[in-house]
Amino acid sequence: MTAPLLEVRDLRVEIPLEKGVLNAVRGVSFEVARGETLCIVGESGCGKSLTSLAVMGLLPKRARRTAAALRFDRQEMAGLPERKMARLRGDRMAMIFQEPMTSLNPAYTIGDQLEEVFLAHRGEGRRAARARAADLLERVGITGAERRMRQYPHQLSGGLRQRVMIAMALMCGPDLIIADEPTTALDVTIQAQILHLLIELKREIGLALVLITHDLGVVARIADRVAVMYAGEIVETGTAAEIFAEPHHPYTRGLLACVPAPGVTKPGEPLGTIPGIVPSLIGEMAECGFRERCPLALAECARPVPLHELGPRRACRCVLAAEAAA
Amino acid sequence: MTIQRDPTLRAAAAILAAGLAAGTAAADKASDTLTVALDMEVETMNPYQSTSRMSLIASKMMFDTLVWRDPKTGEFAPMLATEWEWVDATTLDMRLREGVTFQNGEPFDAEDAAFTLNFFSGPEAKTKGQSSVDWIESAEILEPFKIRIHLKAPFPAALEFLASPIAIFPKDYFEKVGFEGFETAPIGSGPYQATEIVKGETITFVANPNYFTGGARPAPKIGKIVFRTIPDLNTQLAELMTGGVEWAWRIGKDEAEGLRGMPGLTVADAETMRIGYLTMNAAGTGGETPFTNLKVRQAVSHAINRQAIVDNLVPPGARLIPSACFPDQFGCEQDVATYDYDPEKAKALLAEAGYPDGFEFTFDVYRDRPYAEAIIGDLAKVGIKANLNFAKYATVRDALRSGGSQVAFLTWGSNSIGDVSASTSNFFKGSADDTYKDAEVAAWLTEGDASVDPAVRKAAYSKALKKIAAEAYWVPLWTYPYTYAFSEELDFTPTSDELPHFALTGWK
Amino acid sequence: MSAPDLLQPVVSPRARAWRRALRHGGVLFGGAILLAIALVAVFAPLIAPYDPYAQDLSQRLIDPVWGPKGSWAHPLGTDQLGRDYLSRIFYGARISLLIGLSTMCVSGLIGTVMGVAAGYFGGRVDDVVNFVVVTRLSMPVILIALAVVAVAGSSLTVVMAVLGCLLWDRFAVVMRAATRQVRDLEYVTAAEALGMPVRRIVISEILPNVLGALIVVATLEMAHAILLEAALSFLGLGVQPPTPSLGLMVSEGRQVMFFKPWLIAIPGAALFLLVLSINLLGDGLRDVMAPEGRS
Amino acid sequence: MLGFLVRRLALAVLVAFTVSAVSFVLLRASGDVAVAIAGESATEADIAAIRHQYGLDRPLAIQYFDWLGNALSGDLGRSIFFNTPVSDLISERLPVTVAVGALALLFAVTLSVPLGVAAALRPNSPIDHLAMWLAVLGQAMPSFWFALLLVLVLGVWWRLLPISGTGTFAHYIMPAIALGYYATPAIMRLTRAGMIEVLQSDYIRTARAKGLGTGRILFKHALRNAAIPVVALAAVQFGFMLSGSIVIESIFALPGVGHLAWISLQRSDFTVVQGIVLMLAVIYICLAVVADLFNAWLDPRIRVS
Amino acid sequence: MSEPPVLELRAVSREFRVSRGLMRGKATLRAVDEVSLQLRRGEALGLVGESGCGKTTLSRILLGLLPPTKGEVLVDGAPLSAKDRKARARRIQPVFQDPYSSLNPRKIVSEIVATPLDVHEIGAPADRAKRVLQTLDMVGLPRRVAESYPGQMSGGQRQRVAIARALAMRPEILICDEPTSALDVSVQSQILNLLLSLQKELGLTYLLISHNLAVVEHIANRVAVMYLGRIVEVSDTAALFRDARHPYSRALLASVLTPEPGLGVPDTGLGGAYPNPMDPPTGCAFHPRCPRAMGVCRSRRPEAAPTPTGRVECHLSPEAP
Repeated sequence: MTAPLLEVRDLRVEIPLEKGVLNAVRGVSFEVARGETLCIVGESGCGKSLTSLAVMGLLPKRARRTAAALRFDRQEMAGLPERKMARLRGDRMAMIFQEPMTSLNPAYTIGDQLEEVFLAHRGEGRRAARARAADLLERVGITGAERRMRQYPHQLSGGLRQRVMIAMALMCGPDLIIADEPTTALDVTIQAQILHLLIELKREIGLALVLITHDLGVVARIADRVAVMYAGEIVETGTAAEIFAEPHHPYTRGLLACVPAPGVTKPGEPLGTIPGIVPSLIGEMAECGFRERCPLALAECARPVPLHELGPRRACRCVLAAEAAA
Repeated sequence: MTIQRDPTLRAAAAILAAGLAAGTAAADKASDTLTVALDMEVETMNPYQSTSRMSLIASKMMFDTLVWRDPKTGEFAPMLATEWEWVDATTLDMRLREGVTFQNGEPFDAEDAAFTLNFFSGPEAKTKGQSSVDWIESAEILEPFKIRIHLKAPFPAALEFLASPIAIFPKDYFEKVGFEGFETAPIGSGPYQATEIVKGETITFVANPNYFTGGARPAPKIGKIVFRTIPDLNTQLAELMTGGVEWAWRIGKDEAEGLRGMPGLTVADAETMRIGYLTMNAAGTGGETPFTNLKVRQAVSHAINRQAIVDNLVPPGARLIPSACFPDQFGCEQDVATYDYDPEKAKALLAEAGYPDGFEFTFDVYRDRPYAEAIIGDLAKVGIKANLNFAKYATVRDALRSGGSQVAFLTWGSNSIGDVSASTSNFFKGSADDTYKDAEVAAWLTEGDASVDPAVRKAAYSKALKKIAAEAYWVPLWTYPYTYAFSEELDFTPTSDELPHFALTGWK
Repeated sequence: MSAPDLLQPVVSPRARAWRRALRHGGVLFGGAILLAIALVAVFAPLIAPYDPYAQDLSQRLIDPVWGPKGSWAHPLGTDQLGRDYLSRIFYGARISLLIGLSTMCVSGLIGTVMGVAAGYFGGRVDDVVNFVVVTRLSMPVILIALAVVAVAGSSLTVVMAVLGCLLWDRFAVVMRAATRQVRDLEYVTAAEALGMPVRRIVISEILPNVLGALIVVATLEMAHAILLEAALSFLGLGVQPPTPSLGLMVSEGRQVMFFKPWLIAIPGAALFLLVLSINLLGDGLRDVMAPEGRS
Repeated sequence: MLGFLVRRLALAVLVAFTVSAVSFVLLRASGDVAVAIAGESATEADIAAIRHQYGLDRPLAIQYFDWLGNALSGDLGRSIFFNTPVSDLISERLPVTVAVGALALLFAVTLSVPLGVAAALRPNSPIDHLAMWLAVLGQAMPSFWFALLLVLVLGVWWRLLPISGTGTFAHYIMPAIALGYYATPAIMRLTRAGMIEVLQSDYIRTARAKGLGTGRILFKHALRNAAIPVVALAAVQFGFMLSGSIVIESIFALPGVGHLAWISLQRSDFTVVQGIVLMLAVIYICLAVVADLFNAWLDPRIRVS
Repeated sequence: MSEPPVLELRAVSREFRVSRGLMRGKATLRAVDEVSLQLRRGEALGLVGESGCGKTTLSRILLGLLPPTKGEVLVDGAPLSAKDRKARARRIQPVFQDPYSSLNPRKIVSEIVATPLDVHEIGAPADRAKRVLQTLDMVGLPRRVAESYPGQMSGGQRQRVAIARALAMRPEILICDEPTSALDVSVQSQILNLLLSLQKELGLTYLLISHNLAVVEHIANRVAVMYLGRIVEVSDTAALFRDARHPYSRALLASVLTPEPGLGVPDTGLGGAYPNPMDPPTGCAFHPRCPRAMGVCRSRRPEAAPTPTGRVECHLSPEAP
């Protein structure tokens, strides 16, 4: 078996606050194979964005990152100095962010910002960079690339900007793209277009994609594999089909029940809900993070719950799931 | 910067003293250059265009007048005119010096003198100090070096004005360059010529090598004199102490005390003809005030401890004055009613006047704030509360003339004219500045001014001044000495005319 | 985390700001100095050893107590007219604070009204306010003060009025920006949709939420006013002697500063300390009001 | 572009007009120039004559529109004291004021911008605290007092710098510091705040995600955006420096427009003051326009829509 | 249908003067373009469309926060302008998107909920307090939150407070502008359930503005599709989701990603470029993006044509005149 492209073992992100240490990401492990799409799904505050930033080495200064392993293409990134990390970023692993409106520098032209990546990583000169940028803009569906490259970000609509961000991520032909809520800020029609584009590119170029989202619809349509995060932990993993067809974790089930879906929910009928609120992540947590909200909670849930393997690359952090599997 | 502790203070003083020695050592006797600090800019060297003292000082360097008035003795002596004669009370003949040339080589003759007098007394010239020229009817050329001046009326002070500020201009040059051109490149016949004018900053004068000999004013002694405008007296002191300038004047008493101890500096005091006084609105123009009451005016006179102020605040050399004129002026009667410092008596007088608890008034002041503050403090001790209104001279004077002022603290320099007609008459003869409107006093003064008989004049002035004192229209305060500080290498003599004569100054 | 705990005691935003303020070094330090100065100023008549106006020409220019000829009779020495410097400093602080507070109130009122009006109504009102602000900013303060003082005299009241009428620009600018920000928030829209009258919207919805910015500007403008008054007094355009103003004291002491540096050092330092404490307080309040700013 | 300029120009004209009218009234009310010209020994007749000579006895409104008409054709009138055209006086002295102001601004910017950037890069570090203390202390220092201390310490005690005048570059150092230090804290704070905000922005995160070097991120991506409010502030401060240099010019004996305005006001030489006020207003507005244009260059969002 | 619509828009337009940047002049933006729409008593009308299509402007016109440039707003068949602001406010209340900015952070919950009662002087102060508590019960908030500040509450709780404020005066119509799009899915479902139950209990009429079509399908009886300031199609929800007439409606529906794995992401066929609202295309505003555009679409704007369950503006529609 070939080594995964990205391997994350026991990733932790701690943010010291006045009130104590916020354990925002609490021992997350996953791996992504070449050409695979992993969706990390969860609600706000579950640590999914920090996980992606931690992988890229882009955490805010005060956040602390620890990991048992953080390997990209067999190279350990955990202890890498910033300069070497920067060489990796944008070149072999790229990132796309949620807000296309603010993620591009308003002061420079599209062309400049595209070429810059190429110039930073490839010593092939501005002419080559320009050609590459124009090529990629066409590739992501932006016509009149020459003209667009002279424009500034604010002259483009949100959808176009996100296309530019994608082109920028592709400039150096990366192996992995991490996309953090890339379509959340966009209209549904544009969202569909962007996701469509991502899928096509992925297929053509063969890159791996880690997609962070809270939208179960997006997950269902695009993911090969899914990791569900809750309160800083991965609570369930599996293929998209497995997760949607047979969710094991009560949280995953609750989440799926909340969303109106054709054929499943009836218009006007009450939707499923998850009562209660997310627990505080400050300090150590000594129990299942979902216990307070779980309709099925048992006495055993008052202890930390390990991730139970339910099959090849299928796991769930729930005592009930462990019993079912046993 | 925080508060200086004692050792630091002393260290500072030591550094200061050491530095000062170094500074004055670099004073420029060697390069024959004298740098002088003036607090106001010389806006023009044309004395007809300005009434400011700085202009007058500069014009004295550049120009000659027909008559020279010796600053020490006050005597008139020949300058561009070698001799003069009153033909009658309104006609003055003057014989002019031959062989004098202006700094541009243009020879001086009666044309220049007559032109200057006629042009600048005429309406076209818009002369600013009208009173210094408006007595002139015309000037007539009698011979190439003799002119006749016709007066509009008998005018005893004519020679005073001919000695200053009426400077003689080169006719041809002036007509050629006009006002504007003359402004930037003035030409006179005086001992110094302005060679470089940096607007607002410096004027450099270079000695005129061809200055005529035989006049009352000697040839220039210093090669180069630079006027520097330094508005802040504080900065002047700093420059003086560090050798940036070698001469400064109008130094306050306390600063002078500090400077006196410094090596390399000479500090000198000289009395001037300037007197200080309070004027009270006795006539009540502009409304009834407590000061229409004689007892109140007397109380104020008794309340002010003039001696203490002179001893502590006014530079050395000041005299207390009893009457409304400079003591050395002709006709300045000294034997008048006086008011000693006596707060108890002041309080009693106030009570008699119906103000047992005192009152408040607005005190208009335009200069010398510390003196004014001291006066306010003295008045407070007898229960009178003076609210200081510190304003521009023009504003105070406007207020006085319109009757809007109750009490003002003023000074008067008599245009350096040693005659009571230039001081008392100015304020009590019924002019706009006469706020007292005392017809009797005005009549006596008119009598004195119009007469040419010294005895008659003296008697008339005496009567007027005695009444002024008895009525306590003024509180005459003291004479104004000026304190000068300059490099000890400089041979400078302060004079009483408020005009430093750099043209007479040399190195030791 | 967005973990709301409804069981925890109810703490109003204001109470929380207070609590933060009490832990903020700058607020405590600045507040303590300011309080001390304010107490001195308020109780000046009780604690000043002498009448600040009482002159004694025989006691002129006595050194402060640490000077060679100083004594405890006049801890900070005496001035050119023999007045006790310590007493004058106490009263000077009083004048400075009075001017600072009154200017803050007058200019705060003018500026807030203009700024809130411009921010809330926008459009024409905004244009007019903008024009007035630009006009005001393009007129040199000192020249205007000079002209006004020449016309109206320079009593304490006039100085307070002049400063109050000149220093509202920053209030207007900041209040305008703050109001605009709040105005677009949905709770203001909700209030409008309720049919709430404009005056009430401004008072109950907008003002409480721009108060933080207002307080910060107010402290900074108070400091500014004190400095400006000192500068005007220094030029002879401010408070009139013998009223003890700190700026005036520096001005009166400057001639002798080469020989008696404490004459300007003491009032200057007092002024510095006063303004410093106000600025520290204002800076601290800025941090406290916007905690994300510096953490 | 043109529309913007025209609108700003219209505003400028309106402001200049208002400023001139207000100051005209204020100045005329503040004293009688005729009395001042005539000198202390003048008689009432002298004053009346002068008043008539200079047209000061006409109704105020007529005098104003007369002045305005001339001003519009570039003639600011003559100084009564200097007997020279006001425009000459101003153009003689403006260079000094501008030189001091520019140096002061240079001093403020070179001190505050690097400090602000350094503080923003390491919030709560010693350098941040140092910057903050400098800011707080600087803002609390009365400028006239600071100027006097400079004279006392640098000029008299240590003899490091010339005290007054404009002879050499060294002459400008103390005035520039005395004038510029007060603007330093404000610029520093704004730089710091702007940098902190920009460094937290999404596009800086993007730049980091692109693998750009720290220097490039800082100087290309961050500073340019953080500079936008700083430019506007610096322009405003420069405007204030030009008009606020009265005390500084007096203390350091600089023959600039500030001191000219001050002495002219003291002796009611209105035409001069009027001309200076107008000029300062125009300069202030022009600076604002220049700052806008500069910001438009920095920020294309303003430039093109 | 004899009863007049509780709220009706008749050919309402709203224009803005918009600055186009530093160097250019202003342009006219027609945010709402001759919109006619009826809201029937007790129904929930969904309003969908891309951002910038004029949904929010429309809601502000309905709330009386913006006067229309042209056209009329009628309440119970009477023109709205005839009624004063307060009367309108009693009948129509908004619920906004962002529960963080829709509550004044300086007021406690009971003050916020009582504000409408205070402004309209409904009941004695004591009654108001009672009514506030009743309203809190109604939206499912525990009474103890009455003393809390918004800053101490979660997003879902805040949105309940916002709904409570809107309901305090017992209005007939709620204009809900993206009421759940700022919330997590688990909270969203709670709020949607609340809205549904309130409608049943109180007989409320909703205008639900949302870009989330799944939510609209779940809540709304009828749907209006808006494109570039115009309502291009109105239909019963079921009919629209089954058989949308307008190509834009179809594209919109096709873009909805339901949580059904394996379906992939459809290609909507819409171009990327949303037109500039300041310079709208000629003819049918949708034609540049329409996969089925014809020549006539470029030159002539389609008229509204009735359909069995509503109306549509499209030349392709069989009902098109």
